[in-house]
Formats: sequence, structure tokens, C-alpha cells
Amino acid sequence: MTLLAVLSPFALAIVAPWLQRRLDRAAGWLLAALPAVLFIGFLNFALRHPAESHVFSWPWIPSLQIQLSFLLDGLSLLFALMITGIGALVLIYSGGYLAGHPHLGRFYVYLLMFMGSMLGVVLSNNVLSLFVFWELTSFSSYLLIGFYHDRQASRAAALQALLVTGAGGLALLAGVILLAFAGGSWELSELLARGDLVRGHPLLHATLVLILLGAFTKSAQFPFHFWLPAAMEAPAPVSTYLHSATMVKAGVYLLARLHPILGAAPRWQLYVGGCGALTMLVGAGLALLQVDIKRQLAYTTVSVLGALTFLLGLGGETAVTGAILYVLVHSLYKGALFLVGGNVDHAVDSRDVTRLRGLRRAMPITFVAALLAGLSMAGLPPFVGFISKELIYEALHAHDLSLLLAAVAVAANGCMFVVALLIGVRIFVGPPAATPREPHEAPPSMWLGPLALASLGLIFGLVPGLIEGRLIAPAVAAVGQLPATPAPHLALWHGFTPMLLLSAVTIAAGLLVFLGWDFLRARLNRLAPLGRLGPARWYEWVLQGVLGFAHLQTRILQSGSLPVYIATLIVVIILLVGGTLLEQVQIVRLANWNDIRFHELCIILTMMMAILTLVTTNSRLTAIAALGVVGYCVSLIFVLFGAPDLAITQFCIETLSVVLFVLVLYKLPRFQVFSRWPTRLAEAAIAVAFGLVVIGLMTLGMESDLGSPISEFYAANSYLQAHGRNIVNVILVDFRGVDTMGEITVLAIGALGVLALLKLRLDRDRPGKESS
Amino acid sequence: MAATGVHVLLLCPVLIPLLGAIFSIFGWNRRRYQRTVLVVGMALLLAAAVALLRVVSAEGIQSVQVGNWPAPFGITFVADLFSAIMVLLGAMMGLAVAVYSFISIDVRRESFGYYPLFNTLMMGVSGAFLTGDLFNMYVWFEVMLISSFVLLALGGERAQLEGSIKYVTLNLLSSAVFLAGVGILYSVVGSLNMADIARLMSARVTEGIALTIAMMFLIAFGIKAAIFPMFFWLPASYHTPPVAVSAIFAGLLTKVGVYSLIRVFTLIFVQNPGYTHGAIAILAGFTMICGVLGAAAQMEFRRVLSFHIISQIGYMILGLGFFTPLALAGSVFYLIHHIIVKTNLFLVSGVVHRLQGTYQLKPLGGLYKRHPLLGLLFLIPAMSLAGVPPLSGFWAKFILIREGLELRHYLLVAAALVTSILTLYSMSKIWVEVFWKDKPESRVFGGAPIAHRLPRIVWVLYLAPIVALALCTVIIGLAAEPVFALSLRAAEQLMDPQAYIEAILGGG
Amino acid sequence: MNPPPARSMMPSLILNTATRYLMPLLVTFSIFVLLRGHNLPGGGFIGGLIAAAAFVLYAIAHHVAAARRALPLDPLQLIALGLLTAVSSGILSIVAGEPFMTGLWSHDPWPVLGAPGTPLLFDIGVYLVVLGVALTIVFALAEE
Amino acid sequence: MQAVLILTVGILYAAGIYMMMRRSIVKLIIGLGLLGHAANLLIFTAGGLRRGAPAFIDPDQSAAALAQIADPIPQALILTAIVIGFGVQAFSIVLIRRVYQVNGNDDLKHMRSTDELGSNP
Repeated sequence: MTLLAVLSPFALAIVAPWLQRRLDRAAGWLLAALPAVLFIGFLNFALRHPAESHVFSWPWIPSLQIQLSFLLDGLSLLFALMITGIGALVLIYSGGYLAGHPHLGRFYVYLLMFMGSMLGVVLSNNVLSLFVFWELTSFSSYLLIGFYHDRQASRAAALQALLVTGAGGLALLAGVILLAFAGGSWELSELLARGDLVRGHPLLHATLVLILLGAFTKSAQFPFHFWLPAAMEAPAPVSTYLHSATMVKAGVYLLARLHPILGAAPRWQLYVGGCGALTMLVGAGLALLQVDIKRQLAYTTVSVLGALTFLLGLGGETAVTGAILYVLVHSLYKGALFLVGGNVDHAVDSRDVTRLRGLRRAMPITFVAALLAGLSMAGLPPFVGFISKELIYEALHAHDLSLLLAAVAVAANGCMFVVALLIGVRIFVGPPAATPREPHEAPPSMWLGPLALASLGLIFGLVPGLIEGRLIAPAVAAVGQLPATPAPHLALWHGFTPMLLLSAVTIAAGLLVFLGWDFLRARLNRLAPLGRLGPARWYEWVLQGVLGFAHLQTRILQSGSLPVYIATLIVVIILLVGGTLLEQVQIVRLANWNDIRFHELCIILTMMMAILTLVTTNSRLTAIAALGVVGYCVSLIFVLFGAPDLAITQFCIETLSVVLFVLVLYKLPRFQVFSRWPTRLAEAAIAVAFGLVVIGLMTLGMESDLGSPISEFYAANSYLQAHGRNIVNVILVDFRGVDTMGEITVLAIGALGVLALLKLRLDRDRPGKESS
Repeated sequence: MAATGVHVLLLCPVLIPLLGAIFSIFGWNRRRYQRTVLVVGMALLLAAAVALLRVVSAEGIQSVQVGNWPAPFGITFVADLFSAIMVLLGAMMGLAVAVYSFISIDVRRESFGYYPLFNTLMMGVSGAFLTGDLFNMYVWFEVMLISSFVLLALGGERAQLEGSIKYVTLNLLSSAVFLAGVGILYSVVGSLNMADIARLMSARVTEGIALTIAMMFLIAFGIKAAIFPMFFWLPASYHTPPVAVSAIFAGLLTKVGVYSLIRVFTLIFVQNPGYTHGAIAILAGFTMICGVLGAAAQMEFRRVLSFHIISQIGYMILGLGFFTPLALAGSVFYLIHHIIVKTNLFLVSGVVHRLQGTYQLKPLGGLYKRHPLLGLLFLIPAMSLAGVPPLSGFWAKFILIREGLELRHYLLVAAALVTSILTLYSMSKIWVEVFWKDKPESRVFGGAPIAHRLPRIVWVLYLAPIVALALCTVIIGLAAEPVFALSLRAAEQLMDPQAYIEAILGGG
Repeated sequence: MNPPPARSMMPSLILNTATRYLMPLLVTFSIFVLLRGHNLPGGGFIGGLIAAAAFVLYAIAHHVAAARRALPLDPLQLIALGLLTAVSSGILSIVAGEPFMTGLWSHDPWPVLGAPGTPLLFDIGVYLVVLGVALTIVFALAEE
Repeated sequence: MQAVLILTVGILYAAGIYMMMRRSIVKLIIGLGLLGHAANLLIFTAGGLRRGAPAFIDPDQSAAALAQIADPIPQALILTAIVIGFGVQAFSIVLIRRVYQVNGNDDLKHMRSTDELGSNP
């Protein structure tokens, strides 16, 4: 069933464009049926098997120990429920939001692809298949962010998200492999049982850092957070689904999943907790500076992701419970608010908080949804957001640094409070302001989602028992590897505790800032230039730096100068071959000096003269003649040393070559000296060094003058079996006839080439199908 | 008689294209006839390659002695799994690009030898994969090379000629080194049969001499494979000929170099892997990085792709450098993946060129709106190249990275990962510029002819090979097990030279 | 593919007449060299070059067009025919149930040739290819 | 003699490489020609030298005489290499002529267009 659940969205994606074309408006509703069914299935499973873990496994690449195995336990079920539940609502919403868009069909494809991938991430039991789905979420996110691909900003944001999460993904790949090596298994269920093994591994620190890089980039932790606000270029359903409710929580999911293994690693608390706290603060602070609804929401999402990371870094049952509850709570209210933002944008074509006012009359249902979600986000009772915030404060309370941490948390929550009121309340109340378009209520497909999500925030707040035992506790148990004991009692009222005090402080501070927001923002905006030094710029610098370097190295390496290419190659040969020769071979000596005869010496001297002429002459004809002389000398050497066939062939070929040279080259210009003397000298040095390497190489064969058994075989069989006295000819046409077959093919092609070069000149004729 | 069947089968990959070339020359100027000869020939080649792989897979290494002279005296044709896989890939690309040629090669080129040359190119490539004789391999290299020279220059456009000069010169240098290497090796071992040489190496050659000769072969094949710092000829020329030619070059030529490197460095030069294979691994690292940076700097469709060939060659060589069965399996898998994907990307670039008249990324655009199917067909190989799971490229990369981590070559793993992200960057660069972005006003870049509507038959012939290759990519990705298992068996065969030697020279 | 009206490169009456007689002689000699190659220096390659020289001389003396007419086949067709001959000599062995290019020998000696075998056929193929190649190149250049 | 020939081969290689780096395409092709000669002589020399004694078989030759003949294998290899080299050289010669015709120049420095980078993206 799990396999089916993960694969079915992909299957549906294939037919989605067709469905969209056939059904138009109804397509969204129909497509949503699949996640809805899956949701019910998962819910059913969760209710029937609370706090148990089940592994389902199918073979995929057995030779690499990679399986499609799935782990169903509290943690994965909670995420699966969010993915399918919110997914269904978002699909319905998309049908309304993008109604009439020519590429809506493709949009469904991407969205369904993402849904399947995300389910794969949270359900995978095999760390590698988890990684596969992880990368697929990045990729579908890329396509979704760039959905409005005729906008430059969308494309840039898509690329940024892809590169940042992609780079993190690669680190994660290395980390996951190291993890599997350390634990001796690719299956999470087995790794979870072998935490000691992993923690005892010498590469633990590297493993931890690599995995954290993957998780932090995905979950937009500082300093990788910048891609998330930029990703708000995507349509509202995408921001809702990927960039607040599900995908960005994949990193958090991974931290939670690996918590039993790595949570006790020495630097876990420092890295995870520290990074989380920083992100929480930065995200919340930056959220206050924004005026765009989506960007405000995006920065608060960053802050929440920081808080979640922070809690998981802190560890301990309360913190983990806080994190798990917060994951759910945040998905509910943030999902709703993003959809509300989409409705507003859709209705009035503006997302500027400072300009929008009094929308409640025109958009009453959206207003209700916004209010419910906003109050939950603000952490006010009786919403579940309040419970979750209390739980966080409680977790901090137990910690050594509680005062400092509490200050951080209060500051961050204060900012959230402000944003919540801005979006949930302020834009809807008061007298209506002028907007680019006349506001109107959204169609049912577009208010169903936000209203449902926001109402759940209220319901769960009023009756926390609904989720406590069945969803939260099993998930906490999975993260904490605890027996499935009932979680700390979730309730609105805990009595007068320090946590309540902190809540009060938060609300008071938040109210203060809310009232003075316009004033404050104007002041803070003077600091905006500082933003130019932020991580988003680091990304730019790195990218530009890499591209600049790429340009530079390509200009140097691929300079376009053939002599430089040749020189480089020759130097490489000298270094590799000559180096090895010098280093590895002891004896290099030239023997048999005395054994030379006068006529042989004459031939050699003639050759040397010819070479000298060749290198120095300024006349083409002289050079060609000299080359011919060298060739004839070679043919004489062949004659002298028992190779008449070679000699005749060489002689014929040399003659033919000289004729060709003269025929073809007599039209070419005189030789000129192109390069200056230092260049010439350096090149001469390279050439001489190369000659020396060749000489050294040739001495290798001199050491052992062994008779070749193969030659002996040829001599013995040439006449008897191959019926020929001329061994060389027999070799050519019989023993090694295939060589000759290739050889004549080369000749034939050479002739074709000459013919084509001389007769086919497209540059001169009219352009053909494909002339550039 | 069954044995004879295999003997014929082993020669088919060479003989079929040769006969094809002969019949094409007989029918000089008769385009339709030459096309038929080519496509029938390539289909037969593919059938033979499939049959060969099946036989080799079922019954082990197969060999035949041409002329019936016993090894090592005659020339051996031999197919182990690795050879058979390569021949099959060659045949697949041959068929795909042949079909694609029909609508993309212009009439003049068609009637000036394109089809015979295509055939002889395939002949040289198959011969190089199948021969068991070092000098014979040189001959097949030359057949392949001169065919590629002529194909590259065919048409005589200025860019083609300039590219050809560099391509020809540097490849001839490589041949010269190869030939000298064969000569010296013969002088110290006294044999040309690769199995025989492998057998005799330890007995007749000291380690120092073996290493020196190994370096010569590293350079000779390294130039053909376009590894750092010997790749200059590739980016200088691959973007100049008609795209069908680029595609078949991109798919097969450098891969013959990689094949040869793997062959000689698993069979003959295994005296001191720490030295030779260590050097290969280091060069592989540089190859990956330099290639991908080169691609990042380019703004022309085919030039980007060309530089990516280099960086991907780095991955393939890396597996050889690691020199373990799993790493070699990674190399083989990478070869399989890369040949399919890279050829396909070039084919897509040709369609883009046909539609908008340029390969420059800046003036291109708007194709995703008009031709979503083409967009999808680009995305599949492009993302596979970048290693996005679960496409074929991911598994190839994964195996190598996994093995690198196991062997603790952390720097090389880092290089591989950086290469991967930069590949992703430049593939999405093409995607953004060609498909996502709207087409800029043509007057800014000079008006190029835009043909948004092509006749249906043209579309079908363009897309048929592209769709087929894209399907291969997806299938290899989703069902990686059979392909990987095959690669692993091939790698294990490669790591066991004794079996190869015995298959050719007999048990003695 | 029609050659442009090519004038002879070197109009000379003596050469003109000489080549008329020289050519058949040279061609015969080339065939002789081809046939004896299995036992003495010579063979298809050298033979082919000599034959090519004959036709080139003829082309120099008369016209390239005349030399083309003197050839039984277009040089390109010669190349193809040569390759085909060479390959068929190998394929004959396959037909006979032996590995490719296994030498098949006639047991009865023929006049002049001695006992002919498929390697000889192969060498004839080489001869034709070399002749065709040399002429293709020279004619193409001359007609430029 | 062997030592002399080895030196000769070295000089041939050096001269060939030097010519190839001269930036002139004509010199380039001449350099390639020198490299061809050098490679052939290399194989010839490395294969072992024997004066006289071509590799011919007399049916009633003694085994001792057989042992004295020059090694035929390098010869066969060189023959193949020479012919292949010719095929390639013929093509290359015509190629550089065409390059010259199109470019109007012999200088390789003016043939960089296929390597040129566009402006910084």
C-alpha cells in the first residue's frame, strides 16, 4: 500500500494534463480525490496502529543494497497526513487560483510529482531512496518556482533554490553514504538500532556536518535561508504547499528522523541548536521589515523553521514534543495564511500590507479564515498555537541557558505576533482603501482550503485530545525512541506558571510593536543597506566568482592557439613519459656505436642536412623537397636492412606525396616567421626535450633482443601453409589481412575526403538546410 | 556449427558497416538508395550487437581467429561483456543518428559521401571495440579517425575547416604516440596480441619499463578520450559540423578512447596500480573540474554540451583510477548512461537550431511555451546528465561517489560533487535560456529564420530517435538493476585478466 | 560531377604519342607486380600505384577527361569494387564454413599464377582500391 | 648503427615537433610528415636491425638461414602505417589548402574563432 501511495501521484501526474483539458474547472476537484483517499488511508492506519512501526519493502537495485522500503511509524505518518491532507486542499485551490491559465495542466503535473516525492521522503526506510525522493522534491520545487517562467525574477529564484538545495543535497548524499558505511546498513530501521556504531565511527563529525548541510539548506536555515523568500515568486498554492507546509520541513523531518542516531553526537546541540536559534531570530526580525504579505509570511516561516531546528537541537522530551506539535500547528496556520494571501492577491492584485485595508466586507469568508489562522499564529488562546508556544517555553525553562534562550524565543514570537495581526486582522478591518482591482470574495474552491486549515487550528486548540494520543505522542516516541508513553498533557491551561508569564510578555511586546509598526519600519529601513552584505549577496558573489573563474580558466586553457595546444601536449608527454622513464628505469644507454658503415653514414648525414634545411629554410619548395629527401633516405635505410617491400612502398608514396604537395601548395604564400625568438627558443627546447624522451624510450627495447616466437611462426608457415615466399606480403594479405582491410578503407576514405573538400563548398554555394 | 555462428557474429559489427560503405559508394549521388542502405545496415548492426551481447552474457568471452591462424599469431576478434556492451551502444547510436540524419543533413553533404563516411565511422568504432590485437586497434582507430576528419570537414564551411585543423593535428599526434607505443611494446614483448602481451608482461618486462610504456598509452588514449590536459581538440571542433555529426561524435569517439584506456589498464598495465591508476585518478579529478568550468563559461548550446563531454569523461576515468570492481562497474554504467544521454542532447540541440536558426543561447527562447514536448525531451537527458535521481546519471554518479568514499579519496569525491552541482547549473542555464525565457526581439540579435511549423514527417523523424533515447534514459534510471548487474559482471570480467587470456590463448 | 573541360596539363606531341604505347605496357607491368607479390617484392599496393602512374601519365599527356574515358570505371567505383573484392575474399571463407579470411587454395595450379587462393583475390582488391584512390585524388586536383 | 638510428629518430621527432609549433599551417603539415617518418623508423629500429637478409622464404632453406632474416612483423606494421599515413596526409594537405583559401592566411593565430568565448555571462 505504501508503494502504491508513493507511486500513485506520479502516475496521476502523467494523465493530469489530459484530465485538465477534458474537465477544465472540475479537474482540480477530481485530482484532489487521490490525496484525499490517501489521507483517509493513512489516517485509518494511524488510528489502528498507533505507536507501532512497520517496514514494507520492495527490491529495487539489490546489487547496491537499495530497496524501495518504507517505514510507517508515528513520525512518518504525521508528515504523510499533512502532505496528503494539505495536498488535497491545495489541488482544489489551484484549480480556482490558476483557472484559465494555459499551463494549468503542467502545474498539476509538477504538483503531483512533488506530492509523490515528498511522500517518498517521509516514508522511505532506505536512506538512499530517501535521498532520491529528496532530490526530486528539489527538482519539482525548481519547476514550480519557475512556473511563471516568462518573468526574469521567477527564473532567477528557481535557479537559486535549485542550486542552494542542490548543493546541500550533494553534501547530504555524501553524508548518507558515510552514515550507511558507519552503520553497516542502508535501512533506517536498522540504522536506528545501531546508533552506537555510528557515533563510534571516526568519520562521525564529517557525517554529521554533511547531513546537516543537506537539512539546513532544505529547511532554509541561516545562512542558507535567502532562497525561501525569493521562492515567493511561485504561485500561491506552491508557497503554501512546498514553501511553508511540507517541503521546507523535509530538513526538519530528517533531523527528527536521525535524532535517535545523531542526537547524542558531541556537536549536535551546538550546530543544530545554534543554527536554529540564529535562524529563528534573523527570520523573525527580517519579517518585520517586509511589506509584502508573502514575504512577511516567508520570513516568519524561516523563523519557525529555525525554532523547529532549535528545539530538535535542544533535545529532551518536552522540546521534541514542542517541535512535533509546532510542525503540525505551523502547517495549519501558515498554510491557511498563504492561501489567504493568494485570495487577496487574486482579488485585488496587490500584496502590500501598508496599502490594503478593510477587505472584510468584500471577502467575509476569507476574513474568517485569516482571523482564525492569524490568532493561532499569534499564539493566543484558545488556539492550538497557544499550546504549542507554551510547550516551547516549557522546554526552554528546563535548560541551563534558559534566560538567554527565553529572550530569543520571546523576541521571535513577538515578531510573529505582529505579522499575524498585520495579515490576519489589519488588512481586513477599517475603511476600505483603493486597490488596483475591486475586491470580491473568492470562489468556494479557494476559500475551502484556508477555512478548513484555520478551523482545525481552533478545533485542536479546544480539544487537544484529538491529536495528542494518536498523532503527537507516536511521533514523539519515534523521534525520542521512547516507549509510546502518553505525551505531556497538552492543554490550554496549566495554571500560573513561568510559561504563562512569558506568553503574556510576548503578547504585550507584540502589541506594542504592532501599534508602532509603521513608525518602526520607517526607522529600521534605514538599515536596509546592511542587507547588501547578507547571505543572498554571498550567493551572488560565489556564483559570480565561480563563473569568473570559469571564464578565466577557459580562456587560458582553451586559448584557441594550436601551437600552444601542441606545446602543452608535448610538455605533458615529456613530464609523464620522460618523468616515469627517469624515475623508474635505471639503465639507459646507447650501444653499438662502432658498427656503422660508410654508406650508411652518408645516408644519415644527408638526412641530417635535409632536416636542417627543412627547419631553417624560407622557401616552401625547398622545404617540400627536403621533406622528400628525408623520405627517400628512409627508404634507402629500409633497403639496407632487409625490407625491399617497405623501400619500394616508401619510395612510391614519397614521390606521390611530393607531387601532391607541389600541386596543392604552390599557391600558398611564402613562409613567414611569425613568432619572436624567445618563443622560438622555448619551443626548440621543448622539441629537443621531446627528442631526448624518444631516444630514452627507444633504448628500452634495446636491452632484450629476443627472437619473436610470432616471427618464427610466420617464417615457418609462410610457405607451407600460406603458400607465399614473401613473408611481408603474406602477413599483409593473410596472417594480418584485417589490418590491410582497415588500411585500404582508410585510403578510400582519404580519397573521399579529398574529393569532398575540393568539390563541396557550402560557404560558396547557397546555404543548405543547416549552415550557420 | 554453433561456434561458426558466433564467429560470424563477432565480425558482423565490422563487416556490416563496411559493406554498407561499399554499397553506398556504388550508389554515389543516389540519396534515397544510400539512406536505405544506411538504415538497413544500422538495423542489422543493432540486431547483431544484441545477439552478440546475449551470447557473451550467456556463454562468456567469445573470440575468433581471423584467417584461422591460432592466437597469438593471427588477429583475434574478441568480445567480453564490456566490448559487447560498447558495440551495442555504438549500434544504438548509429541507428538513432542515422534516422536523424535523413532530415537534418543537407542535400549537398548527402551526395558528397556522408553515408559511406557514416558507415566507415561505425566500422572503425566497432572494430576498435572488438579487436584483441593492439596494432589492429591502431588500424581501427585510424579508420575511425579519418572518417571523423572527413565528416568534420564535409561541407567546407569556415568554422568547420578551422575546427578540423585542430582536431586533425592533435588526433594525429595521439596516433603517432599510439604507434610509437605499439612499436616499443613490440620490441620489448615481441607480441601484438593483447592477451599474449598481458601474459608476457611480467615475464619479459621490468616494472619500470612497463610503467614508462603505460604512460605512452595513457597519453595516446588520453588524447582520444579528451582527458585533462589533452582535450583541446574537442571544444575547438565539436560544435562546427552539422548536428548529426556532432551527435555521433559526442556519443562514440571519446568513448572509444575511454574504452581503450580501460582495456589496456585492466589487462596489460596492471603492474603498479598505485602509480598508473593513481595518475589516472588525479587526471580524472582535473578533467571533471576543468570540463565543467569550461561549460559554465560558454553561452552556446553545443559548446556547453561539448565541454560537458570532458567533465563526464572525468567521471568515467575516475572509476578506472579507483580500480576496484565496483568502481569499474561505475565506469561502465557511466559509459552506458553517458553515450545515450549526450547523443540525445545534441540531437535536441539540432531541433532547436532547426526551429530558431541558431545555437547561441541569448537569441534563443520561448520554446517551452510552443513545444512543451521538446522541453520534456530536453529535460530528461539534461537532468540525467546533471545526476538528478532517479535518472540514469544519478546511479552512475552514486556508484563512483560511494566507491570514492569507501576508498577515502575525499578530494576526488569533493571534485565529483562540485562538478555535479555545476553541471546542474549549466543544464538549467540552457533550460532557462532556450525553453523558459521568452524569445528576445530578433532585431537585437539579427533576424534569424524561425520555422515554428515543421511538416509532420520531419517532426516524426526528429523526435523518434530522441524519444527512444530518452526512454532508455528513464528506463535505465528506474530499472537500474539489470543494467547495473550487467556492468558489475563486465567489471568483474575486466578485473580478472587471467580469464581473458585463457579465453584467447587457451588454458596453457 | 561532370568534369570541366580540362585541357592537358602539358601538351607535347612526343609525350602524347609515347603514353599511348606506354600505358598498356605499364598496366600490364603493374598486374605482373601484383601477381608476383606473394613470393617476391611487389603486391597489390605497389602494383596499384604503378597502374595509377600509367593513368596519371596519360592524363598529363592527353586530358583528364580522356584518362577518365580510358578507365573502364569511375575511380570511385573502382574503390568500391576493390573494397568489395577484398571483403568477398574474406566472406568466401565464411561461406566455406571457416573463420573470416581463412585462406582457401585451389589445388590445381593455373598457368602463370601458380595455385591461386583467396589471398590473391584480396590482393587484387587492394590493387583496385589503390588505383582508384590515387586516381580520385589526382583527377580531383587536376580538375580544380 | 642502431645507436645512430636511434639518435636520428630522436632528431626527426624533435624537428617534426618544432615545425608543428611554427604557427604556419604549411609547416604544420610538413612537421606531421616528419613525425610519420620518425614513427616508421622508430618501429623499424626498435624491431631489431639485420643487414641484407630480406624476409623471403626458400622452400629448401636451412633453419639457421631462417633465423638470420629480418623480423617481418615490424615491416608489415610499417607498411600498413605508411599507407595509412599517406591516406591521412593526402586529406590533410587538401584540408590546409582549403583552410588557406577560406581564411586567406597561413597563420594559425588567425584561426581562433571556434575557441572564442562570448562575453562574460
